[in-house]
Amino acid sequence: EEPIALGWVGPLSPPGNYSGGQEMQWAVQLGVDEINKAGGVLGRQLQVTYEDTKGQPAEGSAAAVRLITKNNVSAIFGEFHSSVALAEIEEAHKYGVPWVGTDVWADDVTAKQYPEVFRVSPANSLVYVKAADWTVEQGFKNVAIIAENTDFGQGGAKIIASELQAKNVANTLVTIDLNQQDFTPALLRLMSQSPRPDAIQMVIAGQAQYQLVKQACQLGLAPTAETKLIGSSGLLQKEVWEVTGACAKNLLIVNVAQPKSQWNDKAKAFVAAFTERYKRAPTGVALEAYDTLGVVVEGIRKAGSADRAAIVKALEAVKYEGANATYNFPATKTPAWAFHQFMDVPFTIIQYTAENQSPEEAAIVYPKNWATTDKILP
Amino acid sequence: MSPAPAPAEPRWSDRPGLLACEDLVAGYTGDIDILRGLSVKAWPGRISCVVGPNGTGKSTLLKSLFGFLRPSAGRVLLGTDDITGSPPFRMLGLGVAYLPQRPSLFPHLSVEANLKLGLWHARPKKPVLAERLDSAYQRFPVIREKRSQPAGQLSGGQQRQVEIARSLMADPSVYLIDEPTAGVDPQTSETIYDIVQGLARDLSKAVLLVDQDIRAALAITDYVYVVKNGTVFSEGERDDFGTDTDALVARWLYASGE
Amino acid sequence: MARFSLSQAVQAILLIAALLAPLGAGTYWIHVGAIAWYYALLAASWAMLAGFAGQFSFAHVAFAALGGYASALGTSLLGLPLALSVLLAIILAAIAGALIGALVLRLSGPYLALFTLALAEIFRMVLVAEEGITRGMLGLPVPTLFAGRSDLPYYYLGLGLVVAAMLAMNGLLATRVGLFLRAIREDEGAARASGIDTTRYKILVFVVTSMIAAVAGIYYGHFIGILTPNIAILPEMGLVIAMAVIGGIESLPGAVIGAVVVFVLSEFLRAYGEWRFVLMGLVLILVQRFAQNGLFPLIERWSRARRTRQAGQPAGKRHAE
Amino acid sequence: MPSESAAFFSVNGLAKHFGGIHAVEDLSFTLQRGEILGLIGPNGSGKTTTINMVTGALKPDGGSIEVEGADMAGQPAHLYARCGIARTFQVPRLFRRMTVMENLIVPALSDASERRPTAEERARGVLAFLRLEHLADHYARALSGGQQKLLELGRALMLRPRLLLLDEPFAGVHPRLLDEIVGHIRSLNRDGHTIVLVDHNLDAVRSVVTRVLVMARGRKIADGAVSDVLRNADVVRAYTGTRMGGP
Amino acid sequence: MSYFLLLAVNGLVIGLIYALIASGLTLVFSVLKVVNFGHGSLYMLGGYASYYLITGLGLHPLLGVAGAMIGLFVFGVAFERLVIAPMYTDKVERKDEYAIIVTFGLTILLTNLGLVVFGPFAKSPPSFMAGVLIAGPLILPYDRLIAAVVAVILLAGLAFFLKRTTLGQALDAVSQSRESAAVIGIDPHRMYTVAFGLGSALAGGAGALIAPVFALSPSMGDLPGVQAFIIIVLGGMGSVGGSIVGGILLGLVQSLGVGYLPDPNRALAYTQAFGALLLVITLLVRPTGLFGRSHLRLE
Ligand SMILES: Nc1ncnc2c1ncn2[C@@H]1O[C@H](COP(=O)(O)OP(=O)(O)OP(=O)(O)O)[C@@H](O)[C@H]1O
Ligand SMILES: Nc1ncnc2c1ncn2[C@@H]1O[C@H](COP(=O)(O)OP(=O)(O)OP(=O)(O)O)[C@@H](O)[C@H]1O
Ligand SMILES: [Mg+2]
Ligand SMILES: [Mg+2]
Repeated sequence: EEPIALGWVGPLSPPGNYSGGQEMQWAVQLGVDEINKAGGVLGRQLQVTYEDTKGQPAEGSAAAVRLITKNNVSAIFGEFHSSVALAEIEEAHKYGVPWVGTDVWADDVTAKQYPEVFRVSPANSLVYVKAADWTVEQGFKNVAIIAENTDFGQGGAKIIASELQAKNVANTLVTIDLNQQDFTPALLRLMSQSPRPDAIQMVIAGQAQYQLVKQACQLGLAPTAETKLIGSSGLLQKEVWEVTGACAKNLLIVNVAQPKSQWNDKAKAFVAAFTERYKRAPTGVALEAYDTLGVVVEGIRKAGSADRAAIVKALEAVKYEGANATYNFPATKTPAWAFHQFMDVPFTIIQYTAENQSPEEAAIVYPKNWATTDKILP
Repeated sequence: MSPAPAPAEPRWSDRPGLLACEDLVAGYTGDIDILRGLSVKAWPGRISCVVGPNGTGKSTLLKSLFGFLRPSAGRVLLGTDDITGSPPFRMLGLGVAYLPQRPSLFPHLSVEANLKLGLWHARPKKPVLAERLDSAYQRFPVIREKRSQPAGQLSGGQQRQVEIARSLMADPSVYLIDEPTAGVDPQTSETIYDIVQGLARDLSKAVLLVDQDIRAALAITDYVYVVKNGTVFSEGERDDFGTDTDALVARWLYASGE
Repeated sequence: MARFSLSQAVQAILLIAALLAPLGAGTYWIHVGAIAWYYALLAASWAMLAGFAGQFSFAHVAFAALGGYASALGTSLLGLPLALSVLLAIILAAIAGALIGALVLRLSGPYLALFTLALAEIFRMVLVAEEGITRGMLGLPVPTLFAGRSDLPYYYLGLGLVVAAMLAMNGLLATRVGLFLRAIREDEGAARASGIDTTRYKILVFVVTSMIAAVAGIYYGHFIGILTPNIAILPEMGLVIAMAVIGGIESLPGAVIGAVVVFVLSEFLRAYGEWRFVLMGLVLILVQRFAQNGLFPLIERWSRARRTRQAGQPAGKRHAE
Repeated sequence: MPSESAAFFSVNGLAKHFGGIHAVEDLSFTLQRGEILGLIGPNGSGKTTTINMVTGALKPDGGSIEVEGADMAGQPAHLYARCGIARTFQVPRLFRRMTVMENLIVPALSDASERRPTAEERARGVLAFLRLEHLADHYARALSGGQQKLLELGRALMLRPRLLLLDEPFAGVHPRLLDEIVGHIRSLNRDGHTIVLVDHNLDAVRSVVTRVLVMARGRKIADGAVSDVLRNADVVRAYTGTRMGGP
Repeated sequence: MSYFLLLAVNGLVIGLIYALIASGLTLVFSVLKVVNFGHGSLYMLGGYASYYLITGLGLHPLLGVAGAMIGLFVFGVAFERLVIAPMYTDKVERKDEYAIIVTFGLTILLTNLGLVVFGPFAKSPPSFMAGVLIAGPLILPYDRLIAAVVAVILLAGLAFFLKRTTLGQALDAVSQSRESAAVIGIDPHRMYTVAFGLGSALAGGAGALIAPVFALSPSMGDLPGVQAFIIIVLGGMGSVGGSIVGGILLGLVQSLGVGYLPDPNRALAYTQAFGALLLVITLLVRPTGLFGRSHLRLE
């Protein structure tokens, strides 16, 4: 019995966000090995072909076509950049191949409502609305939003901005280039505002975020009593301590993973295995990637075959408990982006309360039901 | 290195030259030879002159002697040792100076900097440098007043003067000179020919002179090679042809004109 | 003719090969081929700009971006019919080309190269920053041209564009213009002294090549279905240059071959995963290290045979001149 | 022999400064159609600069350049060439990576009315006269020093010039060929071409021109019939020196 | 006022690092006439070299910088000898264009090799000196201060080397005419090697200096690579003084631009564009950059 061919896509080299991509790929490799060791799916082994899409749409579509026509894959999953995803799903749609997105946040990906396209990761509208609401709750009066100039950043930032607008909270939106490393002038500018922003929300996946944290803290801008600093999941990687030193203390982070307290056995096992194999703790992205594979495999199981159309059908009905959440993909058509979008993505906001803290130990400040503390430092 | 010229016995052509090449074959492309077995010599204290129509290989000869072109056959001898194919940047160190036909200054460097570079290989001490510079300015007053200007801003003839002055900065034993006075005004040419003559007569340098100003060249030459199509068409002592310059110019012109 | 060019026969054979290739190649390689045509268009037109006219421009991929974005926005933003917005995009590129051509009149060598690089970077940043219009890095969706899943139509469209562009450029170069462009490359002052209105021809070559680059960008956008500012990053420009030079910067067909070979090579290397681009770089270096006169020593040798018959072969080392 | 026609080309108060250097200062002269003028002077006296200005290669800092009454000062170089003013460069500036033939037809074809075959026909004629036929297909950079000067001359001739300015055409040219070029210049002149000849080979200059203009340090110091001028004490002191002085 | 001061100082400091990168590039360009696409990745390599020297061998951070420069010099020399030099044989035409491919290949190679070897995650060596200098209105992290000071020292040293030493003069000579240099006894090929080695060392030094200030990643060289190109032309090809001024100018323009442009969002989004714009304008006014040598031909 020949193996079942699957295709993974994601950025592994510049100009793509290769560090995120790498973590995703590792998680998938781990999952695949587990499944195959356990006898595979439908008694067949899994064979995943990994394609580096460099964050370039052309690479993405080429990779998709290659996977579909040469490797003859039953499904494609992964990806980190929405712009690339948008190119890939065109091919997936053309050939009727199931495509499951791991960490692409732009609403458009699902908004196209292609039957083959499913999304494990949150859509910008899903998470950042919540994030914005939280900032409002915290009673911030004057929020600065710093977004990277990518699909992810600009998408997220827009949503926060409009949400704040709606709740009429003053806010400034600035966009940064990911290759850039010195943000001191921009931060100085925020500093010179009066009143100073009382919260800075970073919508940045790339490592530029580390520089912002470091430089904001060196300037004594944030995180401080009068200005909180809120970042995205990239800051969960342990390098944050190596690069920013003490500066990451009191940092707030929007996380799309469950807090340790909520981990199921799958999650615990995965984190353990991942840390063991790659000598570093997995972040939310890794969990999402791991679960994406799970979702796809579950689809194949339900379909009872590796037939593409069958898998698509199966995925619509799938209810799969992964490490991070229990996934299903409703076919609701409004709002447009909700189609085949996994809705109740676990979403927390945590705060490092001590140096060299791991995300698991960090305090949870949102949501209420998981919160380990009700006041944020300092 | 033998000193000033000795009596005409035995014939100079049989004496070993300080710089000599034997049956040199060289070209720019693999399959076309420009030099087809050429042999010339330069003796200490004498001026050997190479004349011939345009495009016969005079400059090519100097290039191959100086190492810019690697001969495909034949040898280049400096004194007794074979220096065939040794790279050009070694030559000045070996005591061979070269004045190319094409301009060879550093256009952005000042005239003075250009002159100093003439001694670059010797890593000279300041006083030496100053003294050489001064004598250069003595010889060519024009370039003294221009010494702080970029060489590329000089007129054609002025640049030629700087090049000559530069090649005189060092103190080699052999000079390869290609068209020294092309584009130089009459008075300065006179000076230059006097200098070249002085190199041989007073400093007993070996000089290999390529020139189209045949009349002027012959006036100071000791030995003449007429080159045609990459081979020596005829050669001989300047004096063997008596004193009637016009006659022998005519002869060589006839010989080397097509 | 001292510079080498492929004989008509060879070109004809290659063209037939390109026409028949899809029969043998699978869907995927057709897709690859279709993208390769984009690079072929860029490499060839850049070879004309840099190789013939000596205008070493780094803004070429930016013109592809200009074309692609202009036509896409024309349809999506202004709601123009496709044909019209394509036309407008090309005209826009022509004007921009003329403008740059005029701006760089006094520049030469590295200054020209980096001036154009700067302009290209500025343009790219506009594409990124003005996301209100261009959708920035989110990417600008472009409607596809042909229904159905097959890429064949694109493949042949691309091939057609390449052939057309080659005919146009070679046609132009065959006239006195080609001669003048090379004269300008060799010595602008002398060209002027020979009665050539250098300004006119420098602008002309920028216009022509920019239009072709724009066409390439338009084709690319419609094929991939989405445009991002990343098509104009420096590495892309470097890739185009590498393709043109490997193919022989003074031979348009050579540049096309260079483009196809390099791009197809990079696709082959996909199989090596993370080592793909490591090997890519290594190959580029080794090619130059060992096949020193470019990927086509055959063509070179063949042309050298011609040249040496004319003994025009220069002595390599500059100082041998 | 200068024809009786009115001044065909006249320069007035021409000046060029490079920083502090007055390369050319208040230079004026006129040329009758068909006249042939020797322009001589020590190195750096401003000859090449003058040629550069009257061919549009350099913008004058002052003065006028009139061709048949029309002031052309400040016009771009190619317009001078188009209206029949051709020049050679002192140090050959050839199209080095183009063949000798191509070098010649470029100027010819810059005249839109000229067709390639006819241009090549003329070019072959020029090559034959310059003894370069066998090199027609060589890269120009593959020519010897002298051959490059010859090609430089040939390129100027291909413009069918009415006014031909030669900057040291004889330097580095074999005497035999030199005589022939002298002969050719004479015949060009006989056909009514106006010629300005710059060279340091006085014997050659003498044998062609009837009138010489001597420059020194950017200024005109003498202008007149060869025999008188070359006897002029200033000229002897400034330029010719003793050896070649006198008639 | 203090706002301006802060922006200016920051721009100055960053500018000096830029200048250091650029000076290496301009050296390689003016001597070899090669547009070195690989310069940015050499900068990256230098950063990692110092990182491993410091964390691996436990060297003092500044020694790490020195080590990185030595390492990169050796690398540059080896690369020039093995790959570039062989192209300068009589057989090869259009060397300069071909050399571009080599450097382009080099940058692809190094960046992706970096990904494989150093891994995709950010790294950062220990500070030269932890903490921030706060003097009156001035806020300046010591790392940046030290990086800037070292950069100044290196640049001064380079300028002296090029102007005053025989080797420096030889480099300048070769940069103007390969053949004429040989006539006066300079070996052009040796100078190519020296120039490429030095250029690499300078790039590496810059990378090593920046490492503790920012962080290391395999693609960290992409942007500085482009910036360096802009600077050397801004200052004028082949002029070290030019790259210094160019670098500082660029740093200032970017810093002040971001600080003062009305629309804060655009101000930041266009940070990179300011330098480019500055270059465009400069070249329109002065076609050979600020201190570039206007083109002279021998005549
Ligand atoms: N760089 C080169 N490449 C190819 N061929 C060359 C090159 N330089 C010279 N030649 C050829 O070699 C022949 C001899 O050239 P060379 O310069 O030696 O002549 P020459 O005797 O110096 O003539 P002249 O008196 O005009 O300087 C010429 O016919 C020329 O065509
Ligand atoms: N680009 C320049 N910058 C500065 N000075 C210049 C420039 N070009 C020429 N000069 C100066 O102008 C003067 C005249 O130069 P020009 O070339 O006209 O002399 P020339 O009469 O042609 O001399 P030659 O007989 O040597 O060719 C010289 O002193 C020269 O130094
Ligand atoms: Mg010669
Ligand atoms: Mg002159």
